[in-house]
Amino acid sequence: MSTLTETAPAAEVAGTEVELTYRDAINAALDDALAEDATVLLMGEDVSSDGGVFKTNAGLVEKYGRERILNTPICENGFIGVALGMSVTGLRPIVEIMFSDFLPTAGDAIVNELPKFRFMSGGQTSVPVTVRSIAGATGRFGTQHSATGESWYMALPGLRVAVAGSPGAAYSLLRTAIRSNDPVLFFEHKGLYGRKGVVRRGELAELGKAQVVREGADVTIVATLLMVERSLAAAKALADDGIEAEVIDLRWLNPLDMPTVKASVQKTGRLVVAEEQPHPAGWGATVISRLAMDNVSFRAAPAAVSLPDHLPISYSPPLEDAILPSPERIADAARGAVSAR
Amino acid sequence: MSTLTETAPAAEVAGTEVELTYRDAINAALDDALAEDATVLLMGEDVSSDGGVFKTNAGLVEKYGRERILNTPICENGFIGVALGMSVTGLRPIVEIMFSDFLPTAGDAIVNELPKFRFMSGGQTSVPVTVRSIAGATGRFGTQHSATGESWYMALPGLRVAVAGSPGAAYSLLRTAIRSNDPVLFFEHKGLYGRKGVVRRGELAELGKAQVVREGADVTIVATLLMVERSLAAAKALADDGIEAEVIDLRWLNPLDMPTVKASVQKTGRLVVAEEQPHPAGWGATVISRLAMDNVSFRAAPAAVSLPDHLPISYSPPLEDAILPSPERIADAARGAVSAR
Amino acid sequence: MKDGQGEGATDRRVGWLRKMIEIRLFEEKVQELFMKGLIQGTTHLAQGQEGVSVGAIAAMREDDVLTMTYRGHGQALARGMDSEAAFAELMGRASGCCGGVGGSMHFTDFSKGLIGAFAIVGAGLPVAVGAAMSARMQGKDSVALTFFGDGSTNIGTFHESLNMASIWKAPVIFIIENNLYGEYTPLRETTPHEDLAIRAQPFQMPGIVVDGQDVGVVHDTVAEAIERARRGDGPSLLEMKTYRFRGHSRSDPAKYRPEGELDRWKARDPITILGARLAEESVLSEDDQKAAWDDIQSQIDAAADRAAEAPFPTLEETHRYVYAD
Amino acid sequence: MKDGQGEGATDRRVGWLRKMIEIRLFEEKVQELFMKGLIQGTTHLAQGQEGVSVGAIAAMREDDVLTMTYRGHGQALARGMDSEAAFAELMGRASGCCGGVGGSMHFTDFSKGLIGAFAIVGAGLPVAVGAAMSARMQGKDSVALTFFGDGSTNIGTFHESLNMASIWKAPVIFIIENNLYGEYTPLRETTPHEDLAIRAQPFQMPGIVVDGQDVGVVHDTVAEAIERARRGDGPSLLEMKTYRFRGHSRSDPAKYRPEGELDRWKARDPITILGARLAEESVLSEDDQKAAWDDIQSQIDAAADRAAEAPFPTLEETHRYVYAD
Ligand SMILES: Cc1ncc(C[n+]2csc(CCOP(=O)(O)OP(=O)(O)O)c2C)c(N)n1
Ligand SMILES: Cc1ncc(C[n+]2csc(CCOP(=O)(O)OP(=O)(O)O)c2C)c(N)n1
Ligand SMILES: [Mg+2]
Ligand SMILES: [Mg+2]
Repeated sequence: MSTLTETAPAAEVAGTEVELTYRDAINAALDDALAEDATVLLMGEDVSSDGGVFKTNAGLVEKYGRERILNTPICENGFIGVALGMSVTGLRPIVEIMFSDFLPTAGDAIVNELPKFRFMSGGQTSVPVTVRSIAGATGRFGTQHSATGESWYMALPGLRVAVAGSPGAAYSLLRTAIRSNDPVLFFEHKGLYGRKGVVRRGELAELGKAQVVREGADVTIVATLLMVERSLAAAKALADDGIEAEVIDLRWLNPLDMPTVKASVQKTGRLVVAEEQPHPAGWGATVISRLAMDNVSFRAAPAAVSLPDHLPISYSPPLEDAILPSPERIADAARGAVSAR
Repeated sequence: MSTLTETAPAAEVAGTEVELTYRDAINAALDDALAEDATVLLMGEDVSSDGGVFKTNAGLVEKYGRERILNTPICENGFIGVALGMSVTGLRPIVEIMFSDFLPTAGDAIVNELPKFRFMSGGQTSVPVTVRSIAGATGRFGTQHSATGESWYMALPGLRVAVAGSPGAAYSLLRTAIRSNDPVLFFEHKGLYGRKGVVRRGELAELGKAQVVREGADVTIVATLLMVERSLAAAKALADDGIEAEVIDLRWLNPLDMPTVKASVQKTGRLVVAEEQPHPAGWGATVISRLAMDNVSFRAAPAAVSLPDHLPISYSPPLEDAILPSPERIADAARGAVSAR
Repeated sequence: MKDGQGEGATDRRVGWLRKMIEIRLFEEKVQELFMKGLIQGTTHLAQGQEGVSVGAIAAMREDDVLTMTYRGHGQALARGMDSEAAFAELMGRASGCCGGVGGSMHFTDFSKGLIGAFAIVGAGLPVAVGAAMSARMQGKDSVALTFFGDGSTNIGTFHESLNMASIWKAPVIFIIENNLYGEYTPLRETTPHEDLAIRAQPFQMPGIVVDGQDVGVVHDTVAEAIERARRGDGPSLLEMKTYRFRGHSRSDPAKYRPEGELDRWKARDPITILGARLAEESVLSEDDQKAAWDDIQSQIDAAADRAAEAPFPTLEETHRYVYAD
Repeated sequence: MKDGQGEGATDRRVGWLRKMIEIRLFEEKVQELFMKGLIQGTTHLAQGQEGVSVGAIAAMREDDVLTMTYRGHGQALARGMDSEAAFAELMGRASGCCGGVGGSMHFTDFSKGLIGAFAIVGAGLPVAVGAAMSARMQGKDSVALTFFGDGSTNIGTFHESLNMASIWKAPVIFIIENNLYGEYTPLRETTPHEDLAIRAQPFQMPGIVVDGQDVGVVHDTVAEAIERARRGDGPSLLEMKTYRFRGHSRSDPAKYRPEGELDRWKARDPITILGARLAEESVLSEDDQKAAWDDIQSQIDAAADRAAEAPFPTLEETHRYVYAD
């Protein structure tokens, strides 16, 4: 293995606007981060093989070499531990966890080590590790390869959680995650890789800032990941009925941007949560609870929350489709909220 | 190793009422379950050594032998997997996980295997595994040995979650957990082991039923584990001020007994959540969210929720004390809810 | 006729050949149905590895059990899973072995001792150890087998399982299907040695390298390990040298293979090897073998057709799969 | 004077003796402060194991790093952590090495290369592998050590870490402190062999059994493994045979020990062994040694007294420990 000092100098990352797929947006963020900072590296299973399992890493090994695009054995807990050791001694590892369902196989690293390491040391060090993880259903991958699990990790002080709902968000959130001196768990949705959108090369997302992706006065829909585009589709259908939905892409679960959500709900008085995971202990429950504690008055009829049944994801295609919130279900929930007395 | 057929016949478990410590209540539940059913066994690190690390297993190895009280190597993910294999082939293992912080080291077994196993097989089998886990702060055990983490697991369909707030609850919940044909994660609080209370030997808890442990008309306090006794203490202080608090020991997080909570909050119109974990993605958020979605009207001023700062637990004794909800803080939250306009 | 069952009996190896052909054609059909969209998601075919499944499972007794991985079609069929139920599962139908909810990665059939197929690398190993312990604790002398890949020997659960099996002398056989790759990554990049059998060394159990392409050798080695486990002498680790003819999963063109590697392994096709031997020994002529392929092909086609007629499950129906109580 | 630094220099071994005495007396004091309630929670004393910490760490260079466990007082002091900061940490004071938030299980001091103490079994191993890789990737020739117990060799992370270290030839030294017990359970109940060094076999790295009670032997073996790692020849697994004189943790009376075991090991006290040798060689007389004990005792007492005067941290103050940004 060679040493980092031999790597290429930081590339020009101009403020160009380009249309990219979500996959390529991630690729661009990785590329720009690797070019900018010689201490950044990407590691995980098959990350350097054939562009990685989801092809997000295409071209990187050719450019940065097999040391900075580092294939690991199959041992998630072990190699996140390795990343932790690297991060406290001068490097900025990005770890790819192929499916979010595998995050629990590294449960100790993710729950007990990364978030608590700086704290337990009394602030002596920082832990600049980004864990990229590929989340979500729609792939017919069955019960053990379809979780988002995004909310499990927002309970952990010390761990930032980012959720990318579009190509633009994917790029800028990932750049921010990699630059962060704290551990960030970054969720990509496998159902979005082919989607196109505008990416501003070089842009960093603001930590903890949600984005209003559509304005509207009648009902607020809060969404993450795949549910962002489904909420936008719902909003379109609702507009045909004369209902103007405001759609918020939450972008971060920790920190959670309650001010943005609150302002919107205070305006619309109605809330729909579009989330691809069971309701109990989810971010949707947290958002609603925060508003309630904050004395925001809003309609919260049961239909106003579009939540999957409390069931694991099935392989069977019609079942997988039925369990996820569809644009129709989100729109119905919004209609319910609007018509509630 | 001998075979199960040689074990003692089921013991008489009369309906006697006895005063036991929380520790001894657990010991009694284990003893009665082991006596009743020869397929039950207890396994984990040091479970047979000197009564187990928390002495909950005193006398069991002498009575049931080293095969049914089975010491394991230190490998949580592995031995919960072993328990899973046992459970689908005729046994009813009880697994002890010494500190709840170690549950994530068995993250795969707990998140992906136990809850989903029956489902993925299309209902072909059942998974009667009880995972006992020792939770909670107050022990000065520091950042990696003080979590309750109780809510992380309520998001998992397929996994029952029980939380024992008193000796009586500990006994009957554990008996129900062991008898259940589904995997149950059973939380014990290490700060409660010395507490005394009435135990009805032979009693089984009803699945998913919360318990109103104190009646009152002015404010509802919902609590689990150590927070149950702290809420009762708060209620006592409140009574001196003429405020009558109703205290609910939730007992189960999955299923969650919303009817009991709802009935109480509809009566009192005010809610305090007393939970020993950060608010985001917790059961408190879930309860509040459910009520809001259900159009229950209740006071939810910020002070009405008594939640720890979003900080890891510190070793330093004054900090550990400061971060946990104290009876005073719970009472203050209740006063805030009562006086809110 | 060393693998035969004695004078007059049909040579067991004819059954093995037929079973290997069934698996091969089943998976060909899977590929075809995938193209038609009748099967979705992903599949991990084990074509080229049939000798391992068939040989090992032939050595099992009816009351023995096994766990396997997402690459488990071969084991399921070898153990007698009905191919219609298998196809129906792949098509997500209610009549599938798991009611259609499991899919390709979770072929489970308790009535056949197929007690679990795991999509998480390493997860099946401790479950087999548990099943083995369970049998012994209940006074039975049945054993458990667990199949997993070369890449799975790098995850902690492998180590934990071998250690527990060893200290408890659990009647379990660990079977590595070493097909030289974990997904796209060759073994030598993730493991410091070529022969994974040496990973048995610190666990005081036999570690044996086996030619996985020779079903007879597989059978005999596994039979011996099972005997050992059954009589209480503990676990074994068997490394089957084998190869998958296709990519890791549906989306993998397997471009990472060095030139010629696939051809070399195709020359060691377990079906060809056994077929040639049976012809040579005049147990089953080439014509008879040809007839067998045709016969099995039409059974496979018919099974797939019947499977495609079954209804999909409803969400309601799956609610009862979540909890037993 | 084989361990000396040449003519005229003070024998390094005198320093080692003093350091072992410091650790011994520090932990005696910890026990005393516990009884007084000044230290709470739990502590895991390493009395009897001082030879391992002191010998191994003496072989390190200043820019080398190490990770350890909850039983880490010895390593921390051996690496030069100030005993006042250590006491203050144990008393939960703001002046502790971790601001009082870490406590006994998390002695960390980046300025001394003490980059992490882990309360979760096995968690420190991959972190050391990462630190070792990191050094090499940054063109440095520093190495990482990681200390852990015999019981920790049963958890998956051990296997994963040795495998990664091996394939990447990471400059890391794995040091097992084999004190014969994991909590209350003897090694033979959880592990199929006595010598854990053989667990190195499948990883193509040296596995060496070392007398952990002889600080000189420890030093020399570790120095050699470090040299090997530094020149790029990869990791080593060293098994230090040692013993803890007290129970696993504060609440453990250690009744599970077979009679006579403790006495046999006390006869192999690393301090006594080195002390006798130094006296015999006339490097340090018994009187001088007695004076050293007294001198160190008063330093320890003074450090503890000073530590007890420091304030507790406030909750506010700890907020900035959560996030760096
Ligand atoms: C814990 C975990 N990590 C990663 C994966 C993704 N994955 C699926 S199969 C596979 C390769 C496994 O290789 P091997 O064990 O050799 O089995 P093979 O697929 O070759 O049969 C990987 C990395 C997984 N399923 N589980
Ligand atoms: C993952 C995990 N499981 C269990 C424990 C509880 N525990 C703490 S120390 C210990 C024994 C460790 O034994 P060993 O590795 O030999 O170290 P020693 O304590 O003897 O130094 C156990 C089981 C833990 N801290 N982490
Ligand atoms: Mg493989
Ligand atoms: Mg030990």
